Amino acid sequence: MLYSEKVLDHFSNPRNVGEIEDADGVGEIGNAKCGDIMKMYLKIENDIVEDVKFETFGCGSAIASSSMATELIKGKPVSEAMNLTNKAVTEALDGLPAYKLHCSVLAEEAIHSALEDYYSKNPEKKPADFDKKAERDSE
Amino acid sequence: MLYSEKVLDHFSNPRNVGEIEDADGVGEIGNAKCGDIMKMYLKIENDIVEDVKFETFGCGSAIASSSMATELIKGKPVSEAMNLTNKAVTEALDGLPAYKLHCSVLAEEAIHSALEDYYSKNPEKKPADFDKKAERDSE
Amino acid sequence: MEKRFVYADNAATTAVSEEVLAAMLPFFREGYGNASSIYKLGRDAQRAVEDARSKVAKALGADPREIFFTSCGSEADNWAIKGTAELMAKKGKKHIITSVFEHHAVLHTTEYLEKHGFEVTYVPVSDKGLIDPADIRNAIREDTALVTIMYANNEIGTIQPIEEIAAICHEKGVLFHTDAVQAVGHVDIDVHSQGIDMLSLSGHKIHAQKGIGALYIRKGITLPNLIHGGGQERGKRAGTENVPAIVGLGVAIEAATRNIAEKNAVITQRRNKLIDGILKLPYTRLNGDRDKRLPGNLNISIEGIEGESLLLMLDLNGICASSGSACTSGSLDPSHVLLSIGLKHEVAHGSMRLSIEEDVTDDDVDYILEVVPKVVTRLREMSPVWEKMMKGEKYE
Amino acid sequence: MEKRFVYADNAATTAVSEEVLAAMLPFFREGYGNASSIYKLGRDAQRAVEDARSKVAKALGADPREIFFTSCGSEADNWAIKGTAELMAKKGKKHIITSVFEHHAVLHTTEYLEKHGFEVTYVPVSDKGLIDPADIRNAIREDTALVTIMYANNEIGTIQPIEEIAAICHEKGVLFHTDAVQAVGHVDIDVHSQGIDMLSLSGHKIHAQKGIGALYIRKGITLPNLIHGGGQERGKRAGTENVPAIVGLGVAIEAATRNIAEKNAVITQRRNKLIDGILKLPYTRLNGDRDKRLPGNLNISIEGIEGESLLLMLDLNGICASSGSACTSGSLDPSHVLLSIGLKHEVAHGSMRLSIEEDVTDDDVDYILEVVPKVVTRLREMSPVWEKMMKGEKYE
Ligand SMILES: Cc1ncc(COP(=O)(O)O)c(C=O)c1O
Ligand SMILES: Cc1ncc(COP(=O)(O)O)c(C=O)c1O
Repeated sequence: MLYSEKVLDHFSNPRNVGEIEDADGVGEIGNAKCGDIMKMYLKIENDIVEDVKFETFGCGSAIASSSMATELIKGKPVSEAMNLTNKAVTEALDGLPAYKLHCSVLAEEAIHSALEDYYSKNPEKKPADFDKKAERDSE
Repeated sequence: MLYSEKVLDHFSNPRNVGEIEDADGVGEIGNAKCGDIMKMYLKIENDIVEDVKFETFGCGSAIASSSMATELIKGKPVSEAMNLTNKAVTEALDGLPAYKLHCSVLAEEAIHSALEDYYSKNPEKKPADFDKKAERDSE
Repeated sequence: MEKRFVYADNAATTAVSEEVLAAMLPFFREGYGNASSIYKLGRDAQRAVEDARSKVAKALGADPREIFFTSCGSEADNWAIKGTAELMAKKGKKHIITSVFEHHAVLHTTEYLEKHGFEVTYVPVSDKGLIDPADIRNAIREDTALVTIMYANNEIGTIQPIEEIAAICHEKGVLFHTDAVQAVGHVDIDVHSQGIDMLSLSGHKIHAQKGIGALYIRKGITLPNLIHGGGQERGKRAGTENVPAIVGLGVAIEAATRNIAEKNAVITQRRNKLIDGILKLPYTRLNGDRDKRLPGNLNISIEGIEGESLLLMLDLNGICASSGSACTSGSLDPSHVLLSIGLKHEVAHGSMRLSIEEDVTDDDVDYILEVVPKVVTRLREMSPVWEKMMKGEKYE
Repeated sequence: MEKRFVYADNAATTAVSEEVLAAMLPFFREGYGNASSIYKLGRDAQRAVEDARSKVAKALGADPREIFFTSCGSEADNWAIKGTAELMAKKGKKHIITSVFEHHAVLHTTEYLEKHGFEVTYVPVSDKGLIDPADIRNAIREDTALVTIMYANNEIGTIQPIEEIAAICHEKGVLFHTDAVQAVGHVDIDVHSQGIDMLSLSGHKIHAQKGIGALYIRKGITLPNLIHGGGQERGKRAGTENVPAIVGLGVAIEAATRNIAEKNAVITQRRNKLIDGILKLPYTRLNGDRDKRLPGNLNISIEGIEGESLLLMLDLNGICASSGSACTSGSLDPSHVLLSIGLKHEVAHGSMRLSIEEDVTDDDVDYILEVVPKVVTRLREMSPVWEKMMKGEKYE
């Protein structure tokens, strides 16, 4: 098991920890039995991710992945957040040990889950291909 | 494998090495195939072992056993030589490794063999119990 | 609060002690002879090995001829169990008894044997982490080849009723092995009077080098080899003797078994202070019996957080600890030991083991008691699980 | 003649080199972390282990993921052979091919397997100590699971036609293992291009610590474990990693495989001087092919004397050497290697092996060439066998 410096940095100083009281979308993924739960809060304005925060119960790479994922989408168009892959998260962290890759997947899924929540409340904004993308992810 | 100091001493400075040209009794025991041959030469006068010499092809403990055995009987009555046991040789050497004990047995046997040779040439001197003893040894 | 370095993971491994290293050093570049060589350099090496063997034997109440050096505790466990299995299978005995919470060196070995025609009974442990000797008695059958029960558990430190179990085994004519890797140096062991047939130990848990261990095999048991080859260890374990490590093990075990009671008194007191201090945190529990445990061991579950992140946070504060978290092991399930005493998965994930020795001072204890709550609070603050718990919601 | 100390038994074991010890030292008392621990002390240890693994891989032309650390060469041999046996038995393949003059770590392992339902073919060696690849080809059957042939013999130093044998095995679809304990560092090895499936090596033959070795296992072969337990070595070999010894092995193999050709040129020249010098003694013979041998090895039979006493005499003169004498091994028969090349027992008893490296200087060579004849003469003078030989009598 070897964590990169980036992972250790995002673990020890996680960015965007916390809750957004009036979030536009909230997603939660994982379960405590397996040792990982991630919760993502999104604040969306004009199709831009104005703010994002997370809460995570999980190992070092789960926390680091959450932190990195929020950094990667904060201030970006929602379309980019939608396209965020676990690969991008892992690369931005300079890699994760093989058996920790699922942590980056959780981060991707938590963001998608939050977006799903957002679109369920704002169906008019939902892009035509969103469901197809969500499906692809769960393959 | 641990040799005592005594063994190493008798190996490196073996006593009574050589041949006695006009020996009264000569005995040889062992074979080269097994890695040990001991040859003992006895000079006997008035039932005393006046001189004894040995030649040995063999390992360190074979040489040390030969040397010690000659020391133990030199100048002693023949009856004592006859009673020399491998145990006495081993003890005088402060012990031998278990799998080297046969070397001390060879020394005992070589002396007995030399005595046998002596008695075969001097049957009148042969004690009544010599054959019995020889038998016991080969048990 | 000034940052300190506190090593509190002695159950994982220990530093080589100064005296052990000093004893080893002459055997790397000067006394490097092969202990099977006949010249002085070799004979001196052999003498050093035999001297160490005597020390190990003395520490266990055994005869030197009953001690065989191995490359680690795992090898000793594998050898004892597979060797006995091979030996007894010839007599038609193909049943083995062990417990559910043994070290993997035992469990993965018995699982291997299950794939090769052996039947294995795994006796349960109580919620306190203790084995009931009656369960062993009930499990013994006509075809039982071996009972193997650990002396002390490596995660929760509970000490098992070894003598009672050994007595039952002998009454029934079954061989008894104990993995004493965690016990040696912390409890008094006398293999002969305790009726132990085989015992595994490992050097690196008692300040010797990693990669050296030993198996005690009671005289009269002719265990088949695990590693065949040269005539080392009286033909029972091949491989050129690791002279420096063996010498070090001799010195280490002598030191570790000296004044056990005195050491334990000091350590137990500090350990108890740690337990009491950490248990002040809400939603925490001590795992394993409080009294029947190794003096330096505490294992506490802390709900709402996950173990690995706790360890990493402690590490950032200079504290080395360990956890039963699945995430530290690369598997998905948390520690089989914690599950065996009845913990739920989500609780087991958030556990922490500290294993201290006398070098952990009172100041260190205070430091740990300052850091742990701070770190736990921080992790709980970012934990959605904790949030739900506080709201009284279920979080499964 | 001034007394010197000349270590000429490097095939038995070597001294840990200065650079190896220097690399190891930080891992005893400072970097003592368990390589599986998650905190920095553990991560640093793991990094050191992986760095060493890369070095071993590089030296062999392998991938780091193909290198598994073991506790010695013997364990590596046992693992490769028993593991392959277990693996292939499932496919009904229960035949193994090896040679009559392998190291006991191989031979006693195949003998063990013979008792457990395997059939083993022992191919002969020529009077020069060389294996004929055609014998391997002829021995291969439908149910052959493994061919295991040593790279270089430990007693007579002969180097075997490994690539040819490997090619035959691959042509026939049979796995090929080689015990390269004596070869590593003395010949150029590239496992991939040479078609080697598994290769054993041992640290203490190349100036690393005793008690550390490695097995190279080609990617794609899923060898069952020999030692079950924790997840070390990617789950293939349990036991807390011996970090200092592993680090030392990395440094040692890097050094040993650097400039092999240059080293060999120097050593071979000195070795040849020794051979020519000692063969001047009457009734002596060189054992093993003169050219296809390890650069530092000479093995000479000296009739009329016994090997152990020769070694002890050399030792008194400060020279460390070894012999194929039965008396040094505790058995009754002399070296199976010397018998395998056709020596009579009585000749084999009187053999001497010198294994030198570049630290044995020209002056040392001269010293050996002064001492050996003196000592041989002395022993022959007290030898009844020699006496008979000189008289032209038979001495059997
Ligand atoms: C050819 C050969 N194989 C295997 C071994 C065994 O190595 P180890 O002593 O590290 O177990 C040796 C040396 O003893 C050897 O020379
Ligand atoms: C109870 C127990 N058994 C066996 C082992 C294995 O010991 P080693 O790492 O020396 O193989 C350990 C430690 O890792 C242990 O705690």
